[in-house]
Amino acid sequence: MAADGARQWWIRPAIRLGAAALLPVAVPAVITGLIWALPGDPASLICPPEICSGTEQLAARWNLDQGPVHFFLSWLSDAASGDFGKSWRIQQGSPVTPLLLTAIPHTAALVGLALSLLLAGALGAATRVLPARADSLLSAVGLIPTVVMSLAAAAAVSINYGASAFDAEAVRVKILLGALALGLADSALAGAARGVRSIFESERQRRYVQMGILRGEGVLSNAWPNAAPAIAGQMRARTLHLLSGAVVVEVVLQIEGLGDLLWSGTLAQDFGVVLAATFGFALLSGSLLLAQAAVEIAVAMHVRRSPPVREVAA
Amino acid sequence: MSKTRNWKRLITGALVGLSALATCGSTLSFYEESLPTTLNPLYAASMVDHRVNELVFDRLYYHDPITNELASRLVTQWELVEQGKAVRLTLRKDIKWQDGKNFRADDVCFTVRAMLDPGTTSPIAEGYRSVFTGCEVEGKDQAIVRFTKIFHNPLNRLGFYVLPQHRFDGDAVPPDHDFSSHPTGTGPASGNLGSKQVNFQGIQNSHHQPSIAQLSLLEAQDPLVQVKTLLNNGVQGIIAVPPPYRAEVSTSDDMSLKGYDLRSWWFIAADQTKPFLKDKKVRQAINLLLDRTDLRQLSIGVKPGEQNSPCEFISGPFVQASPYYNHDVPVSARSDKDRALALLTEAGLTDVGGRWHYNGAPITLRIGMKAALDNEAPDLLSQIGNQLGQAGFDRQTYKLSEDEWNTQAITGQLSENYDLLIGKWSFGLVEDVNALFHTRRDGRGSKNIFNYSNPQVDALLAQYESAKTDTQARDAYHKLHSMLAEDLPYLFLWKLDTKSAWRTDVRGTTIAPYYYWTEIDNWKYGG
Amino acid sequence: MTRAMTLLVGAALTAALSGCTGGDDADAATAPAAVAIVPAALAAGAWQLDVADPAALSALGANPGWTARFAWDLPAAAAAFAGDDAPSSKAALARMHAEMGALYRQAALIQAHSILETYKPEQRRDGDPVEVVYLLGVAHAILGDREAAREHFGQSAGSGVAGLPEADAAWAGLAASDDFALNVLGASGLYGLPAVAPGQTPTPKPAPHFSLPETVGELTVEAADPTVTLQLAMWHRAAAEAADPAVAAAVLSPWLLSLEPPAAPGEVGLEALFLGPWPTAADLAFVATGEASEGALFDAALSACPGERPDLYCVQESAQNLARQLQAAMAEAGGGAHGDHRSLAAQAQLGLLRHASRRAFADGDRELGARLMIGAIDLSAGATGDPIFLLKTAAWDASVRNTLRAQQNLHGQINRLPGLDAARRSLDALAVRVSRDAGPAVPLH
Amino acid sequence: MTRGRWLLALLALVFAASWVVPGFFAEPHLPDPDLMKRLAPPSEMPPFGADDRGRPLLNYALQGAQVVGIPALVAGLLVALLGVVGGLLATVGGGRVEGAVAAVGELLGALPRMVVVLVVALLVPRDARGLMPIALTWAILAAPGAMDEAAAVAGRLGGAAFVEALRAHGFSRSRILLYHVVGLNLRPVVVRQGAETMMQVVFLEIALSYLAIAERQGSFTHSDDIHSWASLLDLGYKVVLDLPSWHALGLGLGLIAMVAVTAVTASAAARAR
Repeated sequence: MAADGARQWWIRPAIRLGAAALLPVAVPAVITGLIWALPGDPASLICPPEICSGTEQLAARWNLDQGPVHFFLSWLSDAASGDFGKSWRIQQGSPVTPLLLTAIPHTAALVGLALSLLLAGALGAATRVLPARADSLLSAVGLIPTVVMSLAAAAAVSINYGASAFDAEAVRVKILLGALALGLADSALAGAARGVRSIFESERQRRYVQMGILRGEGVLSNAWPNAAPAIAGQMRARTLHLLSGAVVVEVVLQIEGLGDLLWSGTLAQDFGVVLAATFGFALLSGSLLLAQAAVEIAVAMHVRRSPPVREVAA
Repeated sequence: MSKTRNWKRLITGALVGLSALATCGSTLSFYEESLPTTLNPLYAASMVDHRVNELVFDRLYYHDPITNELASRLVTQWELVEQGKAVRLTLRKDIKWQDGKNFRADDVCFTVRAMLDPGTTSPIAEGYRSVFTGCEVEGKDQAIVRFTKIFHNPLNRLGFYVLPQHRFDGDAVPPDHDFSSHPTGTGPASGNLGSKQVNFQGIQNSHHQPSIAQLSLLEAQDPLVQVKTLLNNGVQGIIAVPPPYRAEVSTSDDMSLKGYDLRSWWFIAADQTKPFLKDKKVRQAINLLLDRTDLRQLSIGVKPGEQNSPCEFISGPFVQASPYYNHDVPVSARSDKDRALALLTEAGLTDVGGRWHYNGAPITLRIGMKAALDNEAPDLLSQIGNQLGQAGFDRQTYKLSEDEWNTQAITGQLSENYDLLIGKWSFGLVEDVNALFHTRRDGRGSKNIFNYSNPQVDALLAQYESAKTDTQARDAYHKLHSMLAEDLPYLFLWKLDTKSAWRTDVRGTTIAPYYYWTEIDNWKYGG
Repeated sequence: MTRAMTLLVGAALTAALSGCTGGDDADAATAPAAVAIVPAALAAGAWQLDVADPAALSALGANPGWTARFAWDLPAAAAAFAGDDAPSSKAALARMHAEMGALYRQAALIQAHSILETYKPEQRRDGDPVEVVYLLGVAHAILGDREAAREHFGQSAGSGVAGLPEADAAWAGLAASDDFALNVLGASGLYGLPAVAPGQTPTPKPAPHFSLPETVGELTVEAADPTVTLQLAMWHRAAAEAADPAVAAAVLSPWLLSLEPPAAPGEVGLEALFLGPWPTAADLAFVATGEASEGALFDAALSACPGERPDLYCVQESAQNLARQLQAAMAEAGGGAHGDHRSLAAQAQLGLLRHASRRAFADGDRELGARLMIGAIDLSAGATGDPIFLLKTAAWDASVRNTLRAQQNLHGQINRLPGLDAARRSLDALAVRVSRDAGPAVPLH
Repeated sequence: MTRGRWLLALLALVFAASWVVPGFFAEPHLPDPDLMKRLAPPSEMPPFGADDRGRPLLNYALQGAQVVGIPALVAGLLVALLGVVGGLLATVGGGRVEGAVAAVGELLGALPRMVVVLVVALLVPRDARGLMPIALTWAILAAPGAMDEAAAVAGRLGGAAFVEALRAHGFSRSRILLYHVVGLNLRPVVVRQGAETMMQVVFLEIALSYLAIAERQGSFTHSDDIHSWASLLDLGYKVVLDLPSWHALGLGLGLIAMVAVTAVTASAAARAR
């Protein structure tokens, strides 16, 4: 890697760390602007002005009467003290914090399981444990959209569990099936395997790796430092894709997670719930950013500590 | 194909293995049309909310579903006072709230004051502000409720749900109070609103002895999944079974169809403020272009001439069984293209290249329908579009969400976006349609979808309201029926019965009209 | 490819869903076991067993009369049976007329209850026509209160309403004797009907029969005179008795009005029972005589629910088990299950609930009787629909001012026979009064 | 080898045309139902059989193609373009510009995409409702990931040093950037990213169409007159409930397979050396 490139390696991880710190505030701010633009307003959904005289009073009670900035700042000050307010419509009157505390673990488990599936696939592809031929099978399974796999699972669960579909037992099953759907469908696993395989195949053709092999070292240990940043970037993109897929899986399989809160909250214009869920979402995205920065820093440190490996670009 | 058969055997093997597991816990669970938006009776916005309130709360006065007497589980005696402008109620002393506190007269007066308090931002409370002036407590178990005027039947005005004073600080009841998800009532079951389901615990009380320990309300999904789950005993009941699935339920031994007396009729509201719809001849023509027999057969599955079908055509704003229905006004069961053509040309529309034009511009009918109705009458929107399309009208169809319908369609704000709106109204014993057709002015015509305004109609509605004898009221509504059938602010489609499905091992399933759960104490589910 | 996926999902489902906390005995998956609640010998006596064999059923089915009866088209059935004079056709003809008579009697009861609940003293409103006193008289006569009826007749002599003075005078003459019965068929001054001829279905004078001027405003109440419905009821009773007196008496006995001369029940065959709610002749006879003879199936079935006041749920369960037992017995007798067995056996389920409801009303237990009857309404649909029962529930609903369900049930049956629509007029008047009494309500959905 | 690459590229183009072009022949409305032909298999009603109301599945396929065709391609191209920009910035851009772009990228990447997509869907006026605005939003949200990966690849090349080295061989600056950097090194990454985004937009449309039905809403991605491939799959998945709708499931997955094959061949063509 060229000399000046080495000095600038810390820029990208620094930006990521800065962003990770800012996200929990910046993302809710952007979302507030967006949901504020939605047609109609929450107060008139409950008390339509034509048939109910209390609309302004309700708007004032919910800080909706002085523009989005005022609303966001009052939300932020409450959130800072851990009070996310109450749900206006999804679970009218219940405090939002417990909703959030049940939602984050469910989504984390769902996305975590799906991600581990992806990582296993990627590792398999990188180390060629997963033969290239398997890619076509994975792609075939990947053809099935997440929503279809989730629907099949949801139908099976509801037919059998019926009313007890929300007990702890059933929720575990749904998260397992949801993670399966999330990981396999929408070509998530296929994409991961193919993406990582293409990076490693191109690295394998590089001379420095071939020299490493001549020296009897493993392909992985040689190619890994170079490929890590690209793989980290790709994995983060795939995880964000999983997070948006999680919305579909949670709504269809009726899992109480962040995605479901976001989706139903936005449709019902339940701003308190949307912002709280967005905050939770920002925490998850932030942790992904930290992980990516950590990988980049680790690679940079590794590169600095073992100079002989460096060589002039082809 | 052997491939499919052994695959199916595997899945059914897994499913059968599971079905034995699914019946653990003897909870009576059922699919409702949707999750309730709130458990607070003052903010009930849909039929689902009203039904759920009947489980958690007690109405001060209600009609017994068996003997139809006006009865009360809370009041022992009543008497008219202050020359008939107030009523003194003596309440039972042995009733407890679900959280154990005593039910007292203060609670009744608190509920009246809460409805009168401007801090309670609810359309329902607003409706009662023209009925009550206040309430005064006399001792622990007597309350005097004061009316705005002398009512011929005061007890019929006391059908509201009683709320507990001790759960609120002050008279105002805001919507986002914790009470809305975790209410306290005196009803047969205490409710907890979850994000995916509502759980009820049966509460023994001096005036309620429910024999079902737990109930669980689930949100309706795809009708096929609902029926399969019911077949598999995943749930024990479905509140509203869409017509195409009723045959499957009635032929099964394990479950039976139950009638739910709700007078619902379907309509297409026409926006007569639009230039090409202003002339009633155009509306009459469109009415004649619709072939209701085909629409009914294709979307609800009722063959022509079927005996005693749940779906019967109407020509006015009442079901045919109603005393207000004017049987002299014929129903147009079949389309009549020739007359429609004549009417359209008379109204000044021109047929250019097979497409209708008005003042030289092609007409595009923008037709909207409430998305939720697609379950009950699958594809009705596209078939109405097809029929009008074949008759020469370009059209675009739209589905509206529940919020859009309740906050904009009903309040008359969708005139620029739509020309025709398909919807449905449900009535209980009272079939007062003034709010639908009266000119929207100072509180009247509050549900006038396209702000229809016709002085003659307003006069008839006034005659109904001020009628001194029943015959005058009935005569007014008979005339209203024939006038609306001619002026057509609504193209009237049909009435459609609502049917529930319950498994046969649920016993004593008496379903009360409109409120549904009034008789839940006598329901039994061994399980 | 999809196979792999579904195997995976299937395996995951089986593996994951291993334990479920606690379990219940009710395994709904097995077929409903036929619990024998009546001795097999008794069950063998039911008409269902006589038609268990598909050949027997199709033999009856080939007869146009029974096909029309299956669709409850009674006029066509009567005309078909009148075609030939074999004893079985005579019996069936009597059965058809008796059932038409029963329908008209329920319609008359609907009118009587509606008139009473609309114009009785505590419900009278200023503006009601004065001539309602005549209608009240006829209502009391139908409901069996001779004293009250007599008081109301004779007060409308001077009325300007066309036809009313003559009808009032005719009734006054009839009610003059202390134990007058409802023999209105031949009474002069009342509406004429053609001579009694089995197989025919006379059409009455169309309603409204009177235009009664209101005392407030200039509108008139278009009223229907229950006497017309009563005459039709009597006409069909006479026609039934002309065709086969024993069947007429047996089939009509559950429906006779209190002021009618009683009927002497006799021996009856399959024609009186087929497609009916009573499985055996003994059950039918029990309704008229009140004591259970040994062949009565319902009485045996109800013994499964002991106690002075039988438990509602026990009766409902017994009714269901009885239907399943009969269905199993029919499958056995008919050589295998057959499509119609289920709906034919279901007639007995509905019949037992109606029988228990009648006994509860007879014992004065109004609440249990009503609860059993209302619980049976949903069963009376499709192939097991019974218009007589539906009109009977409408009459009960009218008596308790529950017009919502009464109108729905009456409206469904109004085109079965000419003249039934007269009942709608009285029920509509009650419905308007009841709904205007209720508080304001806003349409929803 | 170049002939192999052009053959693959041509193949990708043909596949793309196979599910975009039919969209132009779609009928504006579905025909009347024919309940006698309910769920008719392809043998009874060629070419693809009938839905549960007796209407040919061919109409669903054509209408679905009309909904997803152009927007999916445009979104793919946009992401590929932004990927190239990301790569070039990493090669020549100064620290500050690249830093600013990365910061905006991180913020966009961290937004909950489905909420942003839903809000955009709800903001689009009813008459202009279509997949394009949503597809563009999705592309912009997915771009940071693509730009990141492209920047990583460009970084591995050596950034400015790589350009100086080639300048020493006498190539012009623009030729280096366009041919050497983009043409040779960035091409596989950005084309794969573009193809993947195209696939994701198709899956997104199917998810949104189904969620609109489930939430009892008007459709977000197309006018309510027409149906998308989601309706095929919504009918098809019910084989789990013993509904004989295998042909619908097969057709739905087949259509998606065509999009997937387009993506794979395009990526393969870009990767061929």
